[in-house]
Amino acid sequence: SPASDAPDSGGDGIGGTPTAGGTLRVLQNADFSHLDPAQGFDGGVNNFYRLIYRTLTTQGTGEGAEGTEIVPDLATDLGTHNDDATEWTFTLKDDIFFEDGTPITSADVKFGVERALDPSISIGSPYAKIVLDIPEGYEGFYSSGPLDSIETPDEKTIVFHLNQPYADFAAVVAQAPFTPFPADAGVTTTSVDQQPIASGPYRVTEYQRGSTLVLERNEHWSKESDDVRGAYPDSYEWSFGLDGATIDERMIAGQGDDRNAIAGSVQAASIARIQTPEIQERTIQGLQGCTTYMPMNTTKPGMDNPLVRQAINLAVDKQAVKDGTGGSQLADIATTMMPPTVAGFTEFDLYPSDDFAGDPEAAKDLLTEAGYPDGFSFVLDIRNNPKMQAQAEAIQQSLAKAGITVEFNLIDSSTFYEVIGTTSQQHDAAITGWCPDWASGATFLPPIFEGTQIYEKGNSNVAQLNDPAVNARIAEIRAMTDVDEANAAWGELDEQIMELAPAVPLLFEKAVMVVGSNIAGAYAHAGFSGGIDYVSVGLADPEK
Amino acid sequence: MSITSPRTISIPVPGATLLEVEHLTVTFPTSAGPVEVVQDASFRVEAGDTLGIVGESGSGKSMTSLAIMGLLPRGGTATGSIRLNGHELLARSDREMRRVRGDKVAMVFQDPLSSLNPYYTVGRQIEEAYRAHNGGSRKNARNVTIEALERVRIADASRRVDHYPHQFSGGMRQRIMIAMALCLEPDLLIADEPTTALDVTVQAQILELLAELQRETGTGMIFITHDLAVVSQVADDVLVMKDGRQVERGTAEQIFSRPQAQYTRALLAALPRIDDPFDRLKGTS
Amino acid sequence: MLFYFARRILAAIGVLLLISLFTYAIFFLLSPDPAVQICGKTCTPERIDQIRSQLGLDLPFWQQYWQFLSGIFTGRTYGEGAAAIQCAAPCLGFSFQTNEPVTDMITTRMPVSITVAVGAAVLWMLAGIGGGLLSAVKQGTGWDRGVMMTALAGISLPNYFVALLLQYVLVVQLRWLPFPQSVQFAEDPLLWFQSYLMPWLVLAFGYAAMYSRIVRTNVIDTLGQNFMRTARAKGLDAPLVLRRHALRPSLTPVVTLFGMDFAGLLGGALITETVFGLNGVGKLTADSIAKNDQPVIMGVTLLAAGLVVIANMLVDVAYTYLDPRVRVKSA
Amino acid sequence: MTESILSAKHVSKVFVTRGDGAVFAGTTRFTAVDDVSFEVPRGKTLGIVGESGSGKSTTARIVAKLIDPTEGTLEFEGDDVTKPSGRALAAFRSNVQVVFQDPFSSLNPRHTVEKIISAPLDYQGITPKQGKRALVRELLERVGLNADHAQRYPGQFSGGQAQRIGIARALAVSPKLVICDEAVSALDVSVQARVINLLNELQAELGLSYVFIAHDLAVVRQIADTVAVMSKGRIVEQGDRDAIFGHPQHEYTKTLLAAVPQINPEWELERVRMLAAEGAVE
Amino acid sequence: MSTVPSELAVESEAKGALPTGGAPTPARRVIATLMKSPAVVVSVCIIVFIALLAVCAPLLAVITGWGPYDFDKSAIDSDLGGIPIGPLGGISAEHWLGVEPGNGRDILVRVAYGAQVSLTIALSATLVTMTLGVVLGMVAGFFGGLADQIISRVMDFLMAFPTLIFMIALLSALPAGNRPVLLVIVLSIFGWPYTARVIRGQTMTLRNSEFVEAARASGARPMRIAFREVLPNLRGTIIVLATLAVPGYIGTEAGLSFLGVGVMPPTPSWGQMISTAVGWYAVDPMFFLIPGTFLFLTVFSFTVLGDHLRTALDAGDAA
Ligand SMILES: Nc1ncnc2c1ncn2[C@@H]1O[C@H](COP(=O)(O)OP(=O)(O)OP(=O)(O)O)[C@@H](O)[C@H]1O
Ligand SMILES: Nc1ncnc2c1ncn2[C@@H]1O[C@H](COP(=O)(O)OP(=O)(O)OP(=O)(O)O)[C@@H](O)[C@H]1O
Ligand SMILES: [Mg+2]
Ligand SMILES: [Mg+2]
Repeated sequence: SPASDAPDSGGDGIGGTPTAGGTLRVLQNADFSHLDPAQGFDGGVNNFYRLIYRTLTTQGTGEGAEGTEIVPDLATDLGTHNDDATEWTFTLKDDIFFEDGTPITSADVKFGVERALDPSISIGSPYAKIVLDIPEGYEGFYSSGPLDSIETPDEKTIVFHLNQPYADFAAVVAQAPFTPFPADAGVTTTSVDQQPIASGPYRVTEYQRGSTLVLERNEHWSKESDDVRGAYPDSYEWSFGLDGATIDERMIAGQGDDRNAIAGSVQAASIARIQTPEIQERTIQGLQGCTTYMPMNTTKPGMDNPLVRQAINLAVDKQAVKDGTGGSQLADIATTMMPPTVAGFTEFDLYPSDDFAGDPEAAKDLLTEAGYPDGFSFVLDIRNNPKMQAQAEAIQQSLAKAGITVEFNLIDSSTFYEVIGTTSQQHDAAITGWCPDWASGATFLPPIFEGTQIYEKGNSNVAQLNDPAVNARIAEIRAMTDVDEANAAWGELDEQIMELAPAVPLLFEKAVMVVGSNIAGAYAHAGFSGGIDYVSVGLADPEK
Repeated sequence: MSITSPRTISIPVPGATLLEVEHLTVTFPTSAGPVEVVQDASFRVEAGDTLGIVGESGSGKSMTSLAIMGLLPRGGTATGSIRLNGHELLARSDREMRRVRGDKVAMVFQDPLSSLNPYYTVGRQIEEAYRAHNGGSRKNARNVTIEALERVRIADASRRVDHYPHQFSGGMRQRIMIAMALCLEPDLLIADEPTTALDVTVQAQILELLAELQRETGTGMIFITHDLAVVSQVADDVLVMKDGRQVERGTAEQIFSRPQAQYTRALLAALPRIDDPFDRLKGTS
Repeated sequence: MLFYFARRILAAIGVLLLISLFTYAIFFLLSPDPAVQICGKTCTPERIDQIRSQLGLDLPFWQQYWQFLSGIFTGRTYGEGAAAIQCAAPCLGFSFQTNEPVTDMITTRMPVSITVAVGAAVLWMLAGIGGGLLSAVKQGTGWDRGVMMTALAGISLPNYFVALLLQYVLVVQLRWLPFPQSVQFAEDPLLWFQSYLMPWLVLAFGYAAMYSRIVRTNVIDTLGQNFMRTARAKGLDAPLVLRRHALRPSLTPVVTLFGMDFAGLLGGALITETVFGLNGVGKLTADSIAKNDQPVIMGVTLLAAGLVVIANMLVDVAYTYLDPRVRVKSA
Repeated sequence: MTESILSAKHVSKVFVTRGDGAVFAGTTRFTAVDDVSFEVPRGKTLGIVGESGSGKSTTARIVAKLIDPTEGTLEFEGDDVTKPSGRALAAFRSNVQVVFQDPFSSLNPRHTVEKIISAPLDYQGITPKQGKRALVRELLERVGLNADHAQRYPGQFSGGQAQRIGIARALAVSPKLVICDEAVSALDVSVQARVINLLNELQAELGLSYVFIAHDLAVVRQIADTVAVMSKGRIVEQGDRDAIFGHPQHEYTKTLLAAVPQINPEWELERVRMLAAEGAVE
Repeated sequence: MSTVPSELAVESEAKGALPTGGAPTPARRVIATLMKSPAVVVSVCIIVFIALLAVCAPLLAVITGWGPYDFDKSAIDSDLGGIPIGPLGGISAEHWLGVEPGNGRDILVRVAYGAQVSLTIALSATLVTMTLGVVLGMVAGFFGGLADQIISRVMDFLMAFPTLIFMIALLSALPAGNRPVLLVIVLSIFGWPYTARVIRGQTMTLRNSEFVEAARASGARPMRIAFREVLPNLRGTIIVLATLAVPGYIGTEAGLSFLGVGVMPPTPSWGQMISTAVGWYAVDPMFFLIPGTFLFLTVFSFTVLGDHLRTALDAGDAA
């Protein structure tokens, strides 16, 4: 099975348990999107937030499912709820402080959420907006004041009122916008992005956007109150703006300070260079936990015919797409929409072919049946970045064999999601990816296939699938209060959706990382797009 | 030291042979093979005397004088013999020639604007020449310079020394070039068409000045021009050139009253005349 | 003379205004809606409208342009109330992607670009003038051909190609140099030097190639001038003739070029900084273009244009001192 | 025949120069030609002499209608052509032609001789009876050039030949008046003489009128019937050639004439005698 | 009355036949001079070779059996990140210059098709800038006054612009559309002032020349003077400028493609190939060196040719 290709790199990650102390360096291509947890919303920055922020709950540590499990953080447990799961109560631990030494209270958590609801910054995780009971017209703390649906009966207790039953709410409060901030310390909408206020084990001491970021220990954080974070190094130092190939070369060379460095996934080009035993010893791998897929706009002529979409599913040479992405070390072939890291993942392949190389003949037959004996052509929206172009070129080549012509519409990286998320601007298909916000089908299938979630702008149901049966089933599963039952149901729904073929699942991409020789405790965290878990990594010997 | 005080040591004996050129040939390589722009020219200049060289444009007048200076343009080679005060010049290296140039031989170039460096004041350029051979303080050089400028009738010379070449008219520039040569007090002065840009009136003054200089210092002079009338006034001997060849040589009187070569005769005949529009030779042709 | 300066400055301001207007108009017409960008992944049309009105993006073009212009002199405030964002003068705009004033972003990166530009300029002036002079004086010899061939190669090789080649050979293969890092001189002088050496060399190679060709032509041209003959006729030493009479006329025109090129580099060596991962203004530009961070792109475009215009002005003024012919004409 | 073909009355030209496109640069005014009046008799030659910069060329350009005078009037064959209409200007152009100072620079180096000579015909839309090509051959022969040279380029001719091409071009449209601005100054004395000769022949044959400008007094003396002496933009003296050269009235004319270098008359006489003797021998 | 001595007439007539030989159509002579220089011969050979490569790209695809977009999975190693199998970037009998990593496309064929794209863009941009530059430069130089003021200010303005930044910004902001056409337009907008400036200067000199005055005296109208009298004299300049513009545009196009705003994939262009190769430079240097070398050789050859052409024409004019 493709998913089981994922190599096992050993329980506690590389180099055993780290020793406390030293400076850990991180080489990174692009800066973090935002230091403000209300704004940042991707695997990389969520991983980073855990160093400086804490939330009521958080993801666990460890490889695979261990890492995606939700565990208590600031809260003593995963919360208690009323019968229909519309009211959730959490109790804060003792010994929790901001970087200036003031204790973190329930009011600070409440303020953090209210602040994050300000429209000018609420571009991060949307779940607070979706599930909390928020009155019409509420525009965050600064415009609309406190929110009634969050109660703080005392300093340690916080109660959330939801607008719907939500069994998974413990995972929602792990989202970054639930980060507490002192309500009376002059925090504004924009101040946090420049000067964050730490609740986690580190605080930001130096930040030059696009160049460097330095973290030092937050003296007021107590190890006792935190079961999740190892927090081994004394400081972290990021260098941003490095070219991808340069980072790889530096990590491979591993000279000087780079021995204490970690970095993101290597580029395809570097895979061949890390095959020596010495470097393999310093290499870790993991699934990113996302799916790269090609949604097909089911409202477009031709594409509205399921037969056509199935034909395309049959014809795509996923092996070539994989090669273009960097081969077997950087990607597994996807036949399902949900990635294996999501709870309830069920494996199936509705459109099989030998070696996943596509079946142009079968596709041609289906096309003829659909009324396109002379072939079919469509426009594919792709992003102006080398990897995606390579994937698109592979798709173009393989579909050509089935008589399907693909034209590219190349969109600038920065505006790609905006364009394909605008129903009037998107074309027949696109190459995009989706990651769950936590390991549940609830954060995977509905955003990309639920008919009620088609928006004119900012749309993520790029296929614009609006199938009554699918919509109904989603509503049913959502109402389930038993999380396990719901997870299994998502897995079945995946197959049901793929029968309609609204998208071609392409790849489950992997992260392959080379770390410095003095690094210990590094492993790929499935909850953070396969990035190295920052709170668990450290140096083997800080004196080196 | 004032410019007007003659340097007794260097005063050549009048009538002694100053420059002796024999079988001078100047060759340039071109895409169509070597071209002899001066062929087998021989002449001599006595101290205190003036040799006039006339000839049509391109006949090799300038090249002859540049060959004497050892300043032929790139690629040009001179053969034959050029002796100054009995010393052969052609065999000398550029380094050795440097002691001759400016000191023993000075030249007034044909094109005065381009012959002055536009980046420096005229004063500086004249001082530079003077100090290269006489040393001394800048102040003294400056005084010499101003004096020289006054001699060539540059009005307000003490102010004008600090002006740049482009601030002077063509005629003034030509006079500046002459001033530069004057302050060097050379044994031999080569003046290549020094009065072409001048009004007839100023021309007359300059010619007088040059004659005066010769009288005082006994300088020998080569005066190049295409103006036959001018040459008839200044030259003791005349050399007529055409197409690089020396057509005729003789005293001024010989050349003008008893021209032998066809070309010289034709040249004289074609001369437009101010005094009588009806050419007296009409009847003879 | 005073008139001349005043005129020059006025003209420069005019050009700058025009450039700002042009740039602004282009971005106004072409760029994606910043409101949509600010709005992010999960966004509603109402929210977009709200952002638009908050930032004044719904105002007519001229009004927006005027706000932008006046921001440069008086600073400006984006939005209202508690969410208001201050951008102090000289405000070249505000990046909503990074939540930073563009001016700050540029000033923090400027030292890197200055280091790159100054180092490269020193190298290329030395190599360009030296090479050109050598080539001209030894015209037609092996020296001349060698220098000119190298120069031709320098002109023909795209700088990204040279940069990568250099990095591949010196760093990856030979390991003579470390990968360039943005360090400050005070931190680690050796690493600083090693980090900037390749960028300097790459930039200097291209410019030196151009300059040596120009210098060679100028010197040969000057050597053929009649005034050089006059200088020799005075009996001056050959080196003196070259130094005093040939050099100045040959190098004066180079000043014009140098001003432009140096100013252009101060505005960021886009490709070189990107290839070597140096966080200068050029890299900022490249990054901003990749992210389509419109205010930043506009800011650096204006900065770069401004630098070129100012350099042009200074060069013109310098010229009046260097070339007496110009000096007197304008006086 | 003293009827005048061209007359200029109180013509002045003021040049206004501005600093290089400057916004505030001041302007300078320079009067190059100052209240000049003269007449050109039909079939005769008016010579204009004067030092460099005295306004001779400017006068010529005004008369050729290449620039407009600031003040004054111009009459051609009795018609006022100071501000001619388009049609009148075209007619004027076909009657008045110019021969320029520098033979080479006034001929487009990229055009064949034929194209150069026939250009005025093209520009004025005239088609000669005998055909363009034939006319060009005829003109070439008339100015003493080989008609087979029509396909050559100016660079392939000597200065004197080139100057004759310029004359041929001027004759192409059968003008009545030819303005020669230093038409022989750039030529060797020998070639100069030949060109002057040609001009004289043409005048005799075709009844052309000339305005002949030169700074060389001797040349003017050879060709002009009446002479105007210019200094600093003004005509200081004008009149019959012999009167001007024989009995100059104005101080300026006198110094000018006095400063002209001359060959020792003794030598001249001797030479004439010698040559005459030789001629007798032959 | 005759003042011409007969001897003189004969003499000068005899030698006046062909004194300088400076015919203005020295094309043959210029070519002869050029061909004497080995550098020029080599450059011309390279240019001809590249041009042939571009023209014969489809033929090459047939001969090698690989189209420019054909993947060859067998030529790359999927387990090693898609690196070409075999030494020197997979150079083999099958793939003469190796293959691209990740997809196994044939580099030779793509270089050939890339030559097509790069040359077409460069030549078109040259054509457009030359036309614009010559016409506007001539109008500015010839008519002067207001026209000159306007055109000169526009030129100043365009030349003060940080061109590269602006081209990139503009291209990345513009919809992808037809990229080659867009590139030509953008290159031309920023390129013409450099031509126009030179042409303007020369036209101003020519305008004051006597033959222009002569044409005016002959009754020519300004437009005819400009195009019939002035234009032919700009020929040499135009040829040289064009020869030097071509490599400039090839380089710029490659640079823009390198920065990701040039020609769009899968269409190959050299700059775009180099840009893709950047990530692979340490693993598969051939992938980076081959298109780079082609780019270098082309630019180099055009520059050498332009240089020599200028020298030859200068000498021709001086003769
Ligand atoms: N560098 C050179 N290479 C080849 N031929 C040259 C060179 N310089 C000059 N000549 C030729 O040498 C000949 C003589 O030139 P020169 O300058 O001596 O003439 P000139 O008599 O001084 O003429 P003018 O009166 O016009 O000054 C000319 O035919 C000229 O073309
Ligand atoms: N377009 C112009 N703008 C300003 N001044 C001019 C212009 N044309 C001529 N002049 C000036 O007018 C004066 C007379 O010039 P013109 O050319 O008529 O003199 P000229 O008598 O022909 O002299 P030359 O004998 O040197 O040809 C000169 O001082 C000249 O500088
Ligand atoms: Mg000469
Ligand atoms: Mg004149």
